[in-house]
Order: sequence, then structure tokens, then C-alpha cells
Amino acid sequence: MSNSHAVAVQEHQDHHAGHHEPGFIGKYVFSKDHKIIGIQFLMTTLLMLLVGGALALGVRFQLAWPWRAMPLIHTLTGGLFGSEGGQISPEFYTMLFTMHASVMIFLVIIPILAGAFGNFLIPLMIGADDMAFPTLNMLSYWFMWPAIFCFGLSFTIGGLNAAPANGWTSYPVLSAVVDASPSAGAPQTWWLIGLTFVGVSSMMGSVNYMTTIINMRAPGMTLFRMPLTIWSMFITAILQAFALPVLTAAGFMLVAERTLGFKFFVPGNLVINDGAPTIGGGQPLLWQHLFWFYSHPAVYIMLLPAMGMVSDMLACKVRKPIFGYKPMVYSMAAIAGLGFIVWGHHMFTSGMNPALGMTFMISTMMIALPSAVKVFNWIGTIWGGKISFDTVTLNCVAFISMFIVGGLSGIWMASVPTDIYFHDTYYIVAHFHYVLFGATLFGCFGAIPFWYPKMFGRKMNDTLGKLHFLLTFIGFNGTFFPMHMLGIAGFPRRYADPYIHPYMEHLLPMNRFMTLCAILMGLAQLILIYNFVSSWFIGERASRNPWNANGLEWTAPSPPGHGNFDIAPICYRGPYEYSSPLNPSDDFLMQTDQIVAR
Amino acid sequence: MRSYSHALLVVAVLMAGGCQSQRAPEFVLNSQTKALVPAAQDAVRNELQSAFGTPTKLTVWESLPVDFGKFEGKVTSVSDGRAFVKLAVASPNAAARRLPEMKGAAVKIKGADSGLVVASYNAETGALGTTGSDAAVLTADADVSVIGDGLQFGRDLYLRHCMHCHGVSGDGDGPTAKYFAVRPRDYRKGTFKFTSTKPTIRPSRDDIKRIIKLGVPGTYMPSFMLLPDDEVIAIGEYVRWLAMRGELENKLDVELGNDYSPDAAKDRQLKEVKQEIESKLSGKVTEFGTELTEDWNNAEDEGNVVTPVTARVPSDADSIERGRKLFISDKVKCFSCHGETGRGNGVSTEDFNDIPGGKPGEKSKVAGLFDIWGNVVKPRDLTTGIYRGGRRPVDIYRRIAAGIKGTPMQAFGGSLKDEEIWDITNYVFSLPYQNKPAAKHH
Amino acid sequence: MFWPIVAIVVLAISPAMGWWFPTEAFSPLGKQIDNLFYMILIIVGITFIGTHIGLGYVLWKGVDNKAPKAWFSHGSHNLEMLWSIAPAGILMFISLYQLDVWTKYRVQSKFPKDMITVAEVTARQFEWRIRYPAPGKKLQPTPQPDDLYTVNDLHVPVNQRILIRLRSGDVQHSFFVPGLRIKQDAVPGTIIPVWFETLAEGDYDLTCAELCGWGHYKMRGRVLAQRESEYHAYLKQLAADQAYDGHGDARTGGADVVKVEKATDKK
Amino acid sequence: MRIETTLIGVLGLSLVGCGSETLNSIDPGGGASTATVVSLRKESSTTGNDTNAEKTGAEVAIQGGGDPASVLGRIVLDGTAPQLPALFSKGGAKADPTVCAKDAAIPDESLVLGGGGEIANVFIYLDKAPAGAPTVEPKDNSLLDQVACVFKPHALFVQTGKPFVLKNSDPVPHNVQTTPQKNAAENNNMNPGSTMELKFKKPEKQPFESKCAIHAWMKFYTLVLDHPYAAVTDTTGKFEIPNLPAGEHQLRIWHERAGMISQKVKIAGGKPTDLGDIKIPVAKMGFK
Repeated sequence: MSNSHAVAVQEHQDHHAGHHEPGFIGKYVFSKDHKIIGIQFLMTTLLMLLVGGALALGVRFQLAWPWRAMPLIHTLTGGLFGSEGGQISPEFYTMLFTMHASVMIFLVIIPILAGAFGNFLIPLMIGADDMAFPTLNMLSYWFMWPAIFCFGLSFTIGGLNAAPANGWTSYPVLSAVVDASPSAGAPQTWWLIGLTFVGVSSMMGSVNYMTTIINMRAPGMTLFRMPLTIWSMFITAILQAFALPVLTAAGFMLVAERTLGFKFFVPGNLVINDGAPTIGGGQPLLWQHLFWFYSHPAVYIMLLPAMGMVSDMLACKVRKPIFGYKPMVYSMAAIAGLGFIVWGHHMFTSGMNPALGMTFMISTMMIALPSAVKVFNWIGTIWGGKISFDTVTLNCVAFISMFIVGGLSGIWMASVPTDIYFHDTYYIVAHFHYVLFGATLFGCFGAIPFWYPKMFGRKMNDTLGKLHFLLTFIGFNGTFFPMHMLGIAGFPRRYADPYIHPYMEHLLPMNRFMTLCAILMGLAQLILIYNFVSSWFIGERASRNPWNANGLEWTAPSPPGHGNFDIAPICYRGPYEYSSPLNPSDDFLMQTDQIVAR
Repeated sequence: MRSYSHALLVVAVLMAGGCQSQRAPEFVLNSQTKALVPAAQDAVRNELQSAFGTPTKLTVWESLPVDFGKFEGKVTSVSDGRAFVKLAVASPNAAARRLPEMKGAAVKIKGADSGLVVASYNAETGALGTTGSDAAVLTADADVSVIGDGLQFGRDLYLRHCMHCHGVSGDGDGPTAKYFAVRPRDYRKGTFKFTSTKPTIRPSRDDIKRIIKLGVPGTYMPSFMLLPDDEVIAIGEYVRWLAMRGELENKLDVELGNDYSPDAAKDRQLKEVKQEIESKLSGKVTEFGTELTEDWNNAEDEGNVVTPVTARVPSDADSIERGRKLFISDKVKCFSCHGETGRGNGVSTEDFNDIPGGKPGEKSKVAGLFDIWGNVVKPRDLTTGIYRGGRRPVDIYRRIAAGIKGTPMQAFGGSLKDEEIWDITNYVFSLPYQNKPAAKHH
Repeated sequence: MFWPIVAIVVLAISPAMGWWFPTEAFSPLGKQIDNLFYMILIIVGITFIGTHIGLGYVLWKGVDNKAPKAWFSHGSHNLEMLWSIAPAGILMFISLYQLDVWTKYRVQSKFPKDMITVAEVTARQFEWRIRYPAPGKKLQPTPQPDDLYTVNDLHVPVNQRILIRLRSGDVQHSFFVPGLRIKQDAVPGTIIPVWFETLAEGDYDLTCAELCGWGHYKMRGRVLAQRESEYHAYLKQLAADQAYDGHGDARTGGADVVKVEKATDKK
Repeated sequence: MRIETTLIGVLGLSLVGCGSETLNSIDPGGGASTATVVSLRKESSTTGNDTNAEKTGAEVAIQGGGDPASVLGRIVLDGTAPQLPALFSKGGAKADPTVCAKDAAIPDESLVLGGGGEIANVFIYLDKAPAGAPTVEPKDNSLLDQVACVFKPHALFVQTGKPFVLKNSDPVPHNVQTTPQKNAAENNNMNPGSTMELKFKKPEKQPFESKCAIHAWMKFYTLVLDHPYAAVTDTTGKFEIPNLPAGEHQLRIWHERAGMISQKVKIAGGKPTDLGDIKIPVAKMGFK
């Protein structure tokens, strides 16, 4: 009797979910469930994070002990990668930093924000039971793998010891003429194809996000009741939708130039590697314009979602409404808009029309404005809050602090005359690592423990989290803050052995210090991985709303079943009603709570 | 807690292990040696080892004409195992700057090898620390000479600036080299292309220094113009040393080649072969050493430098016209390789030639002329104004008069008068600047 | 928030530690650029310290907040206006303040009139090939039979506004002289004029600042600023060496070695 | 805390492992990663004279003396070789058709056979003059001529010390690029009608190839020795090396296609030793 009743309930729930249980493959591999897909993205990107980090350590090692036998390189690659007598070859160094950048940008930061958290959070936060196009969503994940495959292939193709060696920007002529760089032939081409796959993947994602956010919001979830995370995802999606085609087109042009002999970027009469003089009237700057027209907005693609998530976490952690919700939204929109008209500041020294230089400088200066507003708003949010210091809070605060540094150092870049000096020195490296690693990754390191309970129904270990944060923070600043000094000292990027230039010899000890810090930081990530995996099994079980947060996602069971919500949510107010006087009993007021009249 | 601290320990061990498992650079045998029977290979390897050592444990063969670097001096005083030595060096700074290289340099006492090596030297106080108990052998006012720091200095610089193209053994096959259309020089034949010396003579020190400083325009050999002179010289000496090492290897191969190729010695006992080789080679290395010394000393002899007898003929229209006539004449036949208009597209670049050292009757797949290293060489396109061996009149003169060693570019010194060579030189210099008629078909 | 203090301390000591500009700027524009740098440094420094003090303060207050509930506030419009407009003003000021440096630096119509074109610098993998006009002649756009060639070693007369024509022989390079605060990409297919003035004799390191292949780091050159007389003497010496036919006097190239004269450093 | 200490340990290890003794100077390559040492080469007392080399090995072991005698034989091909096509038919030369192959085709001389398969241009020689052999004044070297863009003869034996004269009888220039193993390589241009004189210092171990860079097909082979015990076969394939001392000798037989063949030969005192037909299998000739 009771059994049959239970069965009945079971069936009823299944029916409510509108599906019947798919098999293992359908559920965990080619799943169309946005949560699974999000987690798949998360796993993949964390894996890639380790890969990229290892490559970075290789770069750091060469800078600290130039031409010293690189640890593990022989054990791991069996003496491949053109090393003789244990010492690596300069072209291998160029491959190292090229692939580091490619992996970190295209396989870690973009997918971890839009892919992992975007997928997982959007439907939950807007109270939808899944994405608008589940199949498209699944594809957007599985298109990552061709990209990873192509990048990997680019490493191993061409005699097992050539990878793209033209920097992640792969400026022509170097990248367009096959003989110009060690990545002769295939690797660079494969890299470009991989890039296209990444583009396709994020394009699918962005279309999906836009549709979902516009059409599938829960009743009562007006645009200005959406959490900032959703806003940031929405804006990011728009950015991607508009910027990506340009990169894809440029990529195809470069592939055509390399393989089919088109002449878009290579001018005539260049003699490269004792070859015949090149023919044709291409223009190298064309690539730079096209590339940066995507890649500058991409910087914000890599940043905005983190901003959104940090806003949400911060509000919850300080038990306070966001200070100036609408200004936050507007500033994000402003950043996105301006982001399209500042790409030229990557080209101040490239010899483009100086008038352009001025306009781009002004627009670039202006884009600092919304960023400033956001910073002030965050500080205002913390102002007068009741803060519980755990991993999440620490990471969010680190995010703000690092973002301040990265943003401020950007002002030198924005002002053309100083950029003339700082362009392509380590100052740039410091700047974008502070923004991309310092801001974005700290944001993610906060977001992972914050939404972990919702993903796996368990909490992550807070002690380990704090330890991981501490080591990462110290290692990070130890590694990247000195880079400002290097940049001021005129230390150019992408030098395998800068110390053959007399004016840089004295910077070696500093580089040794930075490398040690980098090693520390690299090892610290193992803690994160361990914590992530172990908490899955031994973590403390989490309730539906472990942080007493307001968002819709916290009304769903953790982890949410298929179809997310067992009770269809209705939204009554904005997401940041913490410590609202309307709820005397508790210091939070969920978006779904009706006010109890009394 | 435990589990991952263990994991970290594993990582630590891995890293440390990785650092310890650094491969030291090693010299490799050349292809002829590899073609010999194992016993012969071992013999060659051992001889080379004893004569030149390894990159990390260099051996100074004092009779070779190489500046190994030598500080001489006297022991002034000995106190608690430290010998205080006044070394006769240019300036204490020089010694100080060279200290990293002086570490490990060999120490001779009273002209005899003490087997000690320098552990430390303080240029100010003159305190010389050596490995082992130096107080025992370093008695007061004994003559001391420290040998080999120059070679180590050159070795370090070579490993830093040159190795990744030219290879540890100077075989022109470093890791980076495989991307080059123009292969880096393989020193081991003792043949260098752009020299100031007569066709049969080795390059002089100055030639090597000049190439290091100016680079080879049009190739990936960059200019090291701004390296301090002493560093350039040290690199040059190391290169010469590597060349001599390679030559010795070749000589040994020739010595053994007839009898110890696999099919010549296939039905022989390993043991008898071993003894035979030993007896065959006994004293040979010393003999070859004297040959090397003679050859490389000849290169420094002023008499072996190619110097024109007459001064350059003024480069006027007549001279250029005469030069042009010679260039396309059947007497000199420059055009057969360089083409009628000097674009380097002469008919002989269309031949399919035998690969040097290839099988009998085997033709190469690509058309073109070969150098003795087995690489296709393009006759220079003289209209580009890029001259690999230098752009001074005397350089072009030398290319014409003495040819380019190891390439089909032959020496015209015997068959042309100086004036004629100068005329051709003037014509060659004029080529980049005149408007060029299209090349007729031959 | 101990770390901003660390940062500030590092910043403070770094000039003493040699983690600062390799040398003071030895060109007029360079000096202006430095001033600009320091001006921005001050503005940025204040902002940095201010924001971090603010951040630290609110955190500290927030941690030991005895109140039963956090302060319920959705923000203040006036504050928003304040901290939107103030930064806007500052940023606008910075960007306008520096326009003239930029124009002087790059806009050709604003270039000084009294400049001499010293040489054509062709960047190639991986060296700087330099073409001077013959002594007493003007540099022609196309190579001339009597041009003088050298590599990696650009001599210029000191205290003069000079122009070089920057080309690339193969891929993109960048002409970077830290001591003079000059950087200009050498874009294949275009010839870009670069002008500068050196204020002191001596040599200034010249490096490549745009990835140009595996040997990127090998492109070590120098700009040697000499007194006019020395400069002309050098050109003569170069001409003599270039004309050497095995008969001239041995010093000018007869010894078959390249002489790189030590810089007489008056910096 | 445990973890932190472990991490410090890791750092320490990595520092020690990778950064040891290197913090003061940039050290290039693995060379500096291990302590480097210089040692002096012990000069062996034995000087260049290789008496011991002569005593041992296959050179000579005088047994039951006797007057010197000559060794003779015939080199024949074992099997049938394909007919080699001419390099250029009459008048079909690529370069200088007015001179080269003007009257006759230019044959491929890499394998020249007599009617009965006898091989020409085969070198038969001893490495060294056998001990106890009478020292004979070396006779003048035969002259090498260049006629109609062919080197004549194709293979010749030259003695050290004596001048080796090359002649260019053609109205076009030639050049001779030698590739010896022990002597210095030459590459000299020769005017029409001119002669050139080379002198070789050292004996070679093998015949070496010389070619003309202007007419890439022109080749000839030279064997340089410091003693007269050598012979070159003609199309009869016959050879004879006179007055070898009695005893055992190592005969070298070399052909440009077949390469090196070594054969022991015993000279009993007095009468000449006939080796009969020495067969070279066609397989060694490197035809496809």
C-alpha cells in the first residue's frame, strides 16, 4: 500500500519534472541538464588550469635559471621539445608562453565564467527549470573538446616538438609566413582551428544565455530584480555575440593565408629564412585591428561575470543590500559598450594614425570610470555590514583589492606617452595578470565554495579554503607585484634570456624570488583540487540555503533534482534584501518570501 | 590532512628529482664513426675522451694551438692549507670577472700537472684554494700555472649563445637548427666558408672573430657585435677547439675506416679486433695532434692570407663593363651558376647532382649544387646587395680569388689576373643598383 | 590588509634597489614622459592608498559590528554622483594633459623642422641592420653604392634632433631604447620615421619589444650618442673600413677585425 | 600547519635542487649545473713513428724469406651489369654543347667493362710500403687531361712528393674540386688550354673523387700513395704489382661503385703469385 503510494509519488514527481530518468551516459556524459554541463565545464577548466599553470612554471623557471636543465621536462617529455644537453631551446620557451596564454584564456577563464558558472547559475537564479536550448547547451560543452584536442595536437604535430610559437596574439607576419617561426606549418594552423572551436562553443553559450535570460525568468522576476550575476552573464553574452564573429573571421583569414596562399596580412618583398621574397600587398596591422576588436571586449568577457558573482557573494556575506544596484548594472553596461571602442590602445606603438591614438586614449580613460564606480560601490556595500570571514569573503575582498591594483596600473597603459614606454614590457604582464588572475580567478575561488553546496549538496572545507586562499594570495602578489618593477626597469616580455642585455642583468635575483613565489602558488592549487574532490565525499552536508542567501537558487534542493525546483518559484522582490526591517525574525528575506502581514 | 600532505611530499620529491635528473651536455659521434664496428667506435670515443674530455670535464691538450687561458705565478706563502699565489694577470678585475670559469681550472705546479683544480681564487688577496690537500704540494715559491679557465669561459658562453643552433659538439645540428633553410656550420670538418686565408688553409682567429661579430647577413647567424671582445675571443677559441676535436675524429675514422666497417670486420673476433685497433692507434693521436697544430698555425701565418697584389681598379664604367664581359664570358663562366644577370639562377642550378657521400650513382631529389656538408647551396643572388662573407672590396676579391671553401665556388686566383678579379668585383658591386634586364634563356 | 603596506614599501624602496627606470630619461620627450609617469603615480598612489584604507576600515568595522543587524541601505544617489564625476574629471585631465607629448612624439606635421636623417634601421631576425649615407651626403630612400652599412651599432650625434627611418626586413619588430623612452614598432611593408634627441653622450641599450621569433631576446643593439666630431670620425672610419681592398693602412680594417669602440659614458 | 611546513619543505627542496650554487652568476646550460673541471692531457711518450703499428696487424710478417716477386691477377664482374646509358648523347650536353659531347657521346664511366666482364678503373694497392721492400725512386705521375669535358684518365694513381699535372685541352674553363681525406681539398679554376700542378703531401687511405663544378658530370678518381705498390686496371681487368717482398700482404681492391675489398695475399719467395680472377659480385655495384 504505502509502497505503491511512494511509487505513485515518484511517478508524479517524474511527471512534474517532465522527463523520465535518462541512462548514465545521458545523465552524466552527454547530459542536457544545465547543472551537469556546468559541472563538466568546471571540472574541465580546473584541469586546464593545472595545465596552464605548469606551462607558466616552465616560463618562470627559464627566467629564474636561464638555460638550466628544466626539472621534469626530460622525465615528462623524454627529452623532446628540442632540448639538448638538458637545456631548453629558445623556441621551446616561446612555445611555453604561447600555450600558457592560449590555455589560460581560451580554456580556463572564458569557459569557467560563462561556461561553468553561467550554465549552473542562470536557470537557477532566474527560476527556470533549464536552459532555453538544452541540446545547444550540451554542444557548447562538447565543442570545447575539439578545441582542447586541436591545442594539444598543435603541441605534438610537426615532429613532436613544435607548438605555436607566435604568442597568443600571433601577429602576422610571424604567424602568417610558415617559415618565419619554429611552429612551421601545422601547429599554428591547428591552433587557429582550435580557436575557432572555442569561438563556436562560446557562441552557442551566449545565444543560449540571452534567450534564457530574456524568456525564461520566473514570474515576478523583472529585469531589475535580477541578481547582478545574471546581469553580468547577460551583458557578457551580448559582448560575445558581437565580438566573436570578428575573431573567427580573422582566424579563417589567417588560416587561408597560411594554407591557401591568400595575402591578407603579408606585404611584399620580405625575405624570411632565406626564402624567396614574399609577393602580395597585405597589411599586418589589419590583423591587429581585427584581433583586438575581439580580444579587448574579451577582457571584459573574462571579467564581468566575476564582478557579478562577487557582488552577489559580497552582499550575502556582509548581510547587506548591494550599494547602488542600478549604478552597478549601468556601469557594467557602460563597460560593455565602451569595451568595443578601446581596442586601439593595444596598438599605440604600432604606428597607426596618431589621431586614432588620441581618440582611443580618451575612450580608454573613460572606461576606467565605470570600473571605479563599481569599486566604490563594493566598498559601500561592505560599509556597515556584519561580516562573517570565511573563504568566500576573503576571496571577494581579494578580488576587490586586486582589481583596484590592476585597474589603477591600467591608467599608465591608457595614457599614450607612458604606454610608449610600458608597451610590451613586464608592466603589461603585471597589469593583465592582476586583472585576469587577481580579479577573475579570486572571484572564482570565492564562487566555487559559495555555490559548491548547491552543486553537490555538501560544503567545502573552510580551513583548507582559507589556507588555499592565503598561499595563493601571497604567492600571487609575490609573483606579479614585482613585475611592475620589472616593467619600469624596461624588462621586455617574451625574452628567453633577458640577461644578455647589460641593463637587465641585475634583475635576475628578483626573478628568482618571483619564480619561487610562483611555485608556491602553483602548489597551493593542489589544495584547492584536493578540497574540491574530497569535499564531494566527506564534506559536511548542506541544507537548501546554507548561507541564508536570498537568491532563487537557494529555494531549490541542493543539489537540485532534474528540473531544478520542486516548488515553482515566484519572485516578489530584488535579490539583495538582507537585514531588511520587513523581516524582523531574520536578517535575510528571500526573493520568494511573501511578507507575512501582522 | 595526512593524505594531501603526503601528496605534496610526492610533488616535492618529484621536483627535487626533476632538478637532480638534469642531463649534462655530451659530445656526440659523427656519422662515419657510427658506421664503424662497436669496438672501433669505442676506441674512437676513448681517444677523443682522453684528448678533449667532455663538455663538463674539459681536457686541455696543451700542444694544440688554442688559447686555453693560462695564469702563471708563484706561491708567495702557504698558511693552514691555503696557498697564497700571486697570479700574473692583466688586472685583478679580469681574474675576478673570470672567477666562475677559473673554478675547476687545472693547476700545474713546477710545470708538472698536479692533478689539482682550482676551488677558489681571491683576486685581491691572491688566495688560491684547490681541491685536495694543496698545502702538501703547493710549497712556498713554487711556480704555479692555472690552465683552462679560458676554455671554460668559452664553453659557458658557447652553451649560452651558440649551442642551440650549432649543437654541443659543433655539428651544426642543435635543436633550433632544424627550422633553418640555411644550416648552421658544422665545424667538425675544420672547413669554414668565409675566410681570408688561402683555399687549402684553415680559417684564422680573426676570420672567426669577424663572423661572430658581424654575423652572416641573409642567414639566421646573428651579429654578436656588442659582446665584449674577450668574450668573442673566448667563443672563437672554443669553436676552434671543437673544430680540432671534430677533425681528430675524422682522422681516426679514416684510419680505421678500411678495416672496421661492419662488412670488412664481420667475421672477426671482437677481442682480436680490439687489440688490433689499439696497436693501430697507438701514437696516432699524438701524430694527428701535430698535424692539427701545423694546419691551424698555418692559418695564423700572414703569408697564407689572400691579399691582392694590385690595389682595387677604380670602379668606373669601363671597369664595370670589362667585369660584365668577364662575368658572362666563356673564359670565366660566372653565369653558369650566378646567371647572366647575377640573380643566382644559372643553368648549373638546374642539375640533379650526386649527393656528396651518397651511394654510387644516386642522384639527389632536388636540383641544385651541393656543399661538402651535403646541403644544397644557392649561388648568391648578387642583385640583392647582401654579401654573406662581408661587403668590403677585399671580401669579394677573396671570394673570387680563393673561392668559398667546401662549396662549388672555385678559386680563380690561378686563372685570372688581379685586375680582372677587380673588374668582376666592381661589376658585382654595381649589380644591386642598375636596372636589371630580364634573364635570357640559355 | 597588510599587503598594500608591503606594496607601498616595495614601491618606496625599489628605486634604491635598482628596480626602477634603468636610467633617467636622456631625451626631452623622455623627460616629459617621466614627469607624466610620476604625476600619474601620485594620483594613482593616492587613490590606491585611499581605497585600501577605506576597504580596510569598512572591513574592520564590519567584522566587529555589534549591531543586531547590518545597516539596511540601498545606496546614496549623491555619493554615486560624487564618485562618478570626480574620477571622470581626473581622468579627463590626465588624458588632455598629455596630448601634446603624444603629438610631438608621433604626429609628423608637428615634428621639429631642423632634423637630420641619420640612418635607415632595418630590423630583421635577429639583428638591426643599419645604413648610413656616405660622409657629407644625405640619406636616400633607396640604397646607394656609397652607403655605409653596419649592424647593431647605431651612432648618432648628441644634442641634435635626429630622424631614423625604421623598416623591417621580415617580421614585425619594435625599436625600443629604454634610456630614451622610445618605442616604435617596425611594421613590415611600411617605413616609419622615428625622431629623438639624446641629451648626453654614451651608449643606450637598444632592444626589440615585439615578439619576432625564437631569437627575440637576441636582438641586442645600442644607440651610441657621440660628439659631432666623433660621429663624423666614426663615419669616416666606417667608410675607410668599407673601402678596404687589402692595401689600405692596417688599422682601418686591414687587421680583419671589427672594432667596437667603448662608449665614452658622460651620463 | 603541517601543510604549510610541507610546502616550505617543497620550496626548500626546489631551491636546493634547482638553484644550488647559482645565485651569484647566470650559468648557461647543464654545463654549469654540475661542477666543471679541467684536466690536462697526458702526452704519450711515443711519437708519431708507428713502428709498432707495422709490426702487428696484417701488414707484413716475413716468413721464409726469398726474393721479392710480383702479384698479378684480373678483376672481373660476377654476373651481368645493365648497360649504362650515356650521360649525354652526341651534341646533347647541358652546358657548353659547342665543346662537350660535340663529336662523341659522354659515357657513364662509373662502371667500365671489357668484353668478358673485366672491370676497368679498379685500384689494387697496399696501404703502406712493406718493411724490407727496396726503396725505388718514384716515377713521374701520369698527366690528367680534360678533353671534350671528360677527365682522361678516369682513374689514376699518384705518388706523393712528385708533381701531379692537370691539363685543360678544352676551349672552355674547367675546375677540379678534390675531396681527399688526408690532404687539403683544392678547388681551382682552369683556363682553356692551361695546365695546373698539384702536389700531395700525405698518402691517402682510399682513392678520392674529384669533379668539375662547372660541368657537374665530370669526375675522376685519384689514389695518392707514398710508395709504388699500386696498380689500376684497364678494360682487360689485368693488374700486376711488381717486386713485393715474400710474406703475407693485405691487398686493397677498390672500385668507385663496389667500394673497398680487402684480400690477404701470400708471396712465396721468387716466383710471381697469380691470384687468377678476382670476382666482384654485381650486387656490390649498387644497381637498382
